Amino acid sequence: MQSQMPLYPEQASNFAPQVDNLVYFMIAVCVFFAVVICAAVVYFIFKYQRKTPDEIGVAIHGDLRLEIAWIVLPFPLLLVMFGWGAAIYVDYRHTPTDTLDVYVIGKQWMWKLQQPDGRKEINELHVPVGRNVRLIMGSEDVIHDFSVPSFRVKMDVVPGHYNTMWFRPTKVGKYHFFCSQYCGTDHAVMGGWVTVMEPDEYAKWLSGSSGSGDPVAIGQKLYSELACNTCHLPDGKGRGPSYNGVYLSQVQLADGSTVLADDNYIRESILQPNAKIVAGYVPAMPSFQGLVTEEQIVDLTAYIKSLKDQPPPAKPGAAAPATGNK
Amino acid sequence: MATTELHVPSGEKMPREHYLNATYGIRSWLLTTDHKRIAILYLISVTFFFFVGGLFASLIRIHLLTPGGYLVTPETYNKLFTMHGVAMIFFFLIPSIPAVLGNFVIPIMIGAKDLAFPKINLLSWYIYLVGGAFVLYSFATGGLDTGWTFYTPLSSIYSNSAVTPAVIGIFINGFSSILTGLNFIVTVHTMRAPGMTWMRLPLFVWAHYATSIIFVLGTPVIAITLLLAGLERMFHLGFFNPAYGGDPILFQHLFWFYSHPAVYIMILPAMGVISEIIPTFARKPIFGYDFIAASSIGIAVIGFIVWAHHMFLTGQSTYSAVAFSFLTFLVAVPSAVKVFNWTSTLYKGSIAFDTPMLYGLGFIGLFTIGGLTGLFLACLGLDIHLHDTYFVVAHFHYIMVGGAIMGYLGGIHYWWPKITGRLYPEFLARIAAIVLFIGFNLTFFPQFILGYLGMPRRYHDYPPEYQVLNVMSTAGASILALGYLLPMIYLTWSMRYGKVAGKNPWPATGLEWTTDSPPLTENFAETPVVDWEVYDFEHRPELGLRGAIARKPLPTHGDD
Amino acid sequence: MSEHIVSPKLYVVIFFSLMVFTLLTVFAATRDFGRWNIVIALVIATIKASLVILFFMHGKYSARRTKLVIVAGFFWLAIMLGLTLADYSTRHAEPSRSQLGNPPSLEIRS
Amino acid sequence: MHRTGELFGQFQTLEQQKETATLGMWVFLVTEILFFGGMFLAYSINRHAYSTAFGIGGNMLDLKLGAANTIVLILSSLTMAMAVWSATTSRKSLVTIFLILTLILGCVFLGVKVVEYKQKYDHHLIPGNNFDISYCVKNRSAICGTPEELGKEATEIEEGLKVDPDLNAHSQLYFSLYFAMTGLHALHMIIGAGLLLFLIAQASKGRFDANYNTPVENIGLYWHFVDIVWIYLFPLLYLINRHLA
Repeated sequence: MQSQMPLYPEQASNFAPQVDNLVYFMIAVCVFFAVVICAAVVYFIFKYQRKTPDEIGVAIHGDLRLEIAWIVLPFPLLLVMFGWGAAIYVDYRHTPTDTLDVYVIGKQWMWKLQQPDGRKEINELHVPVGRNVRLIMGSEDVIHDFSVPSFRVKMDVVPGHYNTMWFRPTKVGKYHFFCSQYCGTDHAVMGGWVTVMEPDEYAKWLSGSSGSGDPVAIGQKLYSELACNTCHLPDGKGRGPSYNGVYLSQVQLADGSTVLADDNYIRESILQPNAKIVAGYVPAMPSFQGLVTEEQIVDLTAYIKSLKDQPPPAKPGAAAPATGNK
Repeated sequence: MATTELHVPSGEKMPREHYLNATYGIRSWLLTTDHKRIAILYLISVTFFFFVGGLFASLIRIHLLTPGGYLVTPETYNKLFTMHGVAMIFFFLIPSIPAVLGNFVIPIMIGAKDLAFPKINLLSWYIYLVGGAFVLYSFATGGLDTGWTFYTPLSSIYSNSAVTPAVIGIFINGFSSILTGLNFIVTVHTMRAPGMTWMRLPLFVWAHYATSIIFVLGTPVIAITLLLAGLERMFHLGFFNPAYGGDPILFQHLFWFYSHPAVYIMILPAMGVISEIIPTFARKPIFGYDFIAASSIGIAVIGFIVWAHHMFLTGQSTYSAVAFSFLTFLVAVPSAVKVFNWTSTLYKGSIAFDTPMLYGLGFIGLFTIGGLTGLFLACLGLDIHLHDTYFVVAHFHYIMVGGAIMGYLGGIHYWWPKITGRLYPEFLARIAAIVLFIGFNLTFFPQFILGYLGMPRRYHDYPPEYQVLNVMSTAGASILALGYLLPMIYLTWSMRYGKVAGKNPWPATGLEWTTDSPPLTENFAETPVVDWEVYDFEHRPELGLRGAIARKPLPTHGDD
Repeated sequence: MSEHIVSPKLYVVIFFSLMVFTLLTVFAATRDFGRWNIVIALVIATIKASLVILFFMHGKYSARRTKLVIVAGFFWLAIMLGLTLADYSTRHAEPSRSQLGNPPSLEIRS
Repeated sequence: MHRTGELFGQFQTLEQQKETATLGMWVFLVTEILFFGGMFLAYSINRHAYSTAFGIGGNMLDLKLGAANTIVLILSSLTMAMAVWSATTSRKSLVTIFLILTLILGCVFLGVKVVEYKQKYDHHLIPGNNFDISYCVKNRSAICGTPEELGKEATEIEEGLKVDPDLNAHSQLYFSLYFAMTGLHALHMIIGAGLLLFLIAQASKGRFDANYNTPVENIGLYWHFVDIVWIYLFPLLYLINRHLA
């Protein structure tokens, strides 16, 4: 990102300039009042410093005109702040009709998103520049919040009903999105990137080939992009087993049997995770069927293979937390 | 800084008999019904919780030095900020000024021998202890990782931490607040000395009266809310559980119905302290007494109808959000009235820079920043961007630390001679006040910028571009920590070695300064009669100030 | 504070009116008044509660200050109920789950 | 603080002391209003959302027992008011008698409540894994009521499911509220009964008369308040939308 310290995030949506303009106005008004008060305090305390220990001040009990003045005069300013803010908010809460609808599901601690044509993403959102985008958001478990600082928008994602939000990206680029409502252990890593693309790039992406490259590197990238890394920690203390040294080893299953961890086992574990449960873990992993392409499975398998010679954790699954998973 | 030495005659001696030496032994303290001793018990217990909460805060700040967050695991980090919040809010900030300073001085200020219900006052302290014990048990056995807001369904269904004992502890502690508030309301109504009319009540008492209204009307709601969440967790009942069709947002409505006014529980008493300190050290009547008194009540009442501004982005109806935003802007009016009046009080005063006054002046500045940034959050359009970011964290720390704790420390220094009969080392105390002011701003000002940049709160890990500001904040926090340790040391030292203060070292006009320091168990040798107006130096020749003239006898009957 | 002593006769009268209202509300419950059902039940309950407060609890005869305290209690209850219900009853602008339908295949198995 | 007779040391006069105690009690009752208010709010929001499920839930309560309990509780309020009257008119033996009557009526109320809870347990209406709103309809045992009643219940649930397919979940919400509200009310009754025992012990020593009766009066206020809560609970839980069957 920027090398020097930025004072505001990039303006990348229709709301960003509106919010920034309002904030400049508010800062101006507030700095004015803060400066007036502080200047008065500083001036008074030096001007009216006590000269002798037994001196008393001039008894002034108040002034009705002053009181009325400082109750009434700032009031129009407050009304402007209120009205301006409310105008932006009402606009934000009333979605235009011509939107590109993206479904967003929050789950402890990952985001699943689905483009209008059914293409699914995890912790990634691709949108075309200049189109109104509506996010229709639900939660699988607790309250989350989808927040994109560069767009100046956020909205809670509440279990039990859908919330919606909208924005129009105005600048091509990659922007952070965060989970902004505290949702448990990995709240801080429940985020990702919004990629704003030129419309033709977006169309190309939708019909999409993912480029070529070293499968291990791509697999390692997928490992974090698909949020595998939030559960499958290298030390085996996450909610899922470690990948270290697992390839071609005999895996002890929860039902007592063992299985050879070959390519087919890995594929099955990604697509039907609950078919074979490793001893010491609870079935908590969602299916990635339809979320990953065959190509990506190959890449992920390549990455897991590359960890073959890493030392496996000493006591697998010693501390699998029993999260209240429905 | 001008040297305006206190004119304490050097020959002052401690009174022969006072509340501290009236009886001895641990029983005489644990079974006391003397409001002053109960205040001391509270002082010790809230200080304990302050340091518990402060320890968690230090660990949080150290952890946030680097983006990766290597000091503690995510689970531990979440527990740290939750326990920091719970300890500080429910067990330090809410009881701090009312239960310590309010308990000690309100009865003396109104010329009563004690609060209306001394035994209930002691009971409040024990309830506080029991509640505190439950919460400490929760901290010790697995901790608490729901955030101090206990949002459902995270707290009621999904969290694996020790939520149940914490919820029980806070539920119990609520009754301590309720009983304290009840005691104050009744005391102010029925226990005033002859001549102590409503319009002669010190503003500290007005502020506590307003606070007590919130205690009494708000606290039962948090009690029932947490009880319902606890029942949901313990017995699988459903009130907010989406699986039964319940609405988690309903919990937030109930929670904030109390917890927003609770902010005023923290700040109103601090405003009361400042309203005492400023006239004393400007040596003149406070400017606009009735407006400050009315604004306290105004804040307490309007404070009850703004709560849903915490919920603008939960899916609340647009109409409701607009209404709540408007009401929130209204609270700015009484708050601003206070600031303007304090500032005007300085005009043509005789201003001294004793330690309490330094806290008072610091309070005005910090509260102004805290209050003005509140407008940003009340403003709907900005809240979309700022909600749940570090901007919010910075804002409420300016109110709660910059406001409430500065007020608390100012009050402790102001009444310390009354509580202990001795003065603290003035030079050290001024240094500490300045260190606190600098440390505080360095800690929390960068967080406003962090928030505007979009850093969400409650993050154990953050993108690297936020690091510079986080390092500044942590550096400030270390200065702040030093600032808190200093008063602990010199105040403790002064209890034994401090200079004897005498009845009225500043001098100040309140009734509490007409009795011994420390006062008798009954506060006054005989029931005082008030025949002077509040904060009046001009007609108080007994204070020994130049130019004071004798007062005409005033009618002494009450106006109740 | 001069104490007002209410005669037992009045207490008995109040008791019987409470009984009458109880029977009335039970009877009303067997009839369907549409959306007025809740209103009728609550109005009768409020009348009964007022009788208890005014006479059994001597609310009618107590000091102005006490009356203020009672009114404040109910006023704050009204604030809480009123403003929260105002939020819930004006939420129609948001699309409900049934309007939107479930996203085709985003259900997450676990 | 020293105590002189009935006058505690922090007060100047007995009148001031009494005024203070009464004000304190009323302020306490205001906190109680808000305490129960939180549950009433939760109730209102959910009834608003799921009126069918709440109506059916209400029909599963025993109207006769509920109405009987209402009468018992109002009667106990009358005896409590009479106890206060006896104290202020210095009829010392009557005070004790009326207090005992109040206590007995309170216990009757609690007893009936236990019977009702047991019924709900038998009918699998305790929220949790065993909850099943149609348990009685499925297992038509005598414990659930007459065949006629169960037939009515069956059609009602059938109709309800058409409007609200999630009826079972939503009626759990109703019963959660039912148990929380009546449970906390019963807890207040139990506390009230304890206070009555204390009063009876004092009254039997003849402590209360026209000069000193604050405890009777204040505990009386508390008792009436608990009665008022029930006056609202009864229609809200038992009565509204009962006729829909």
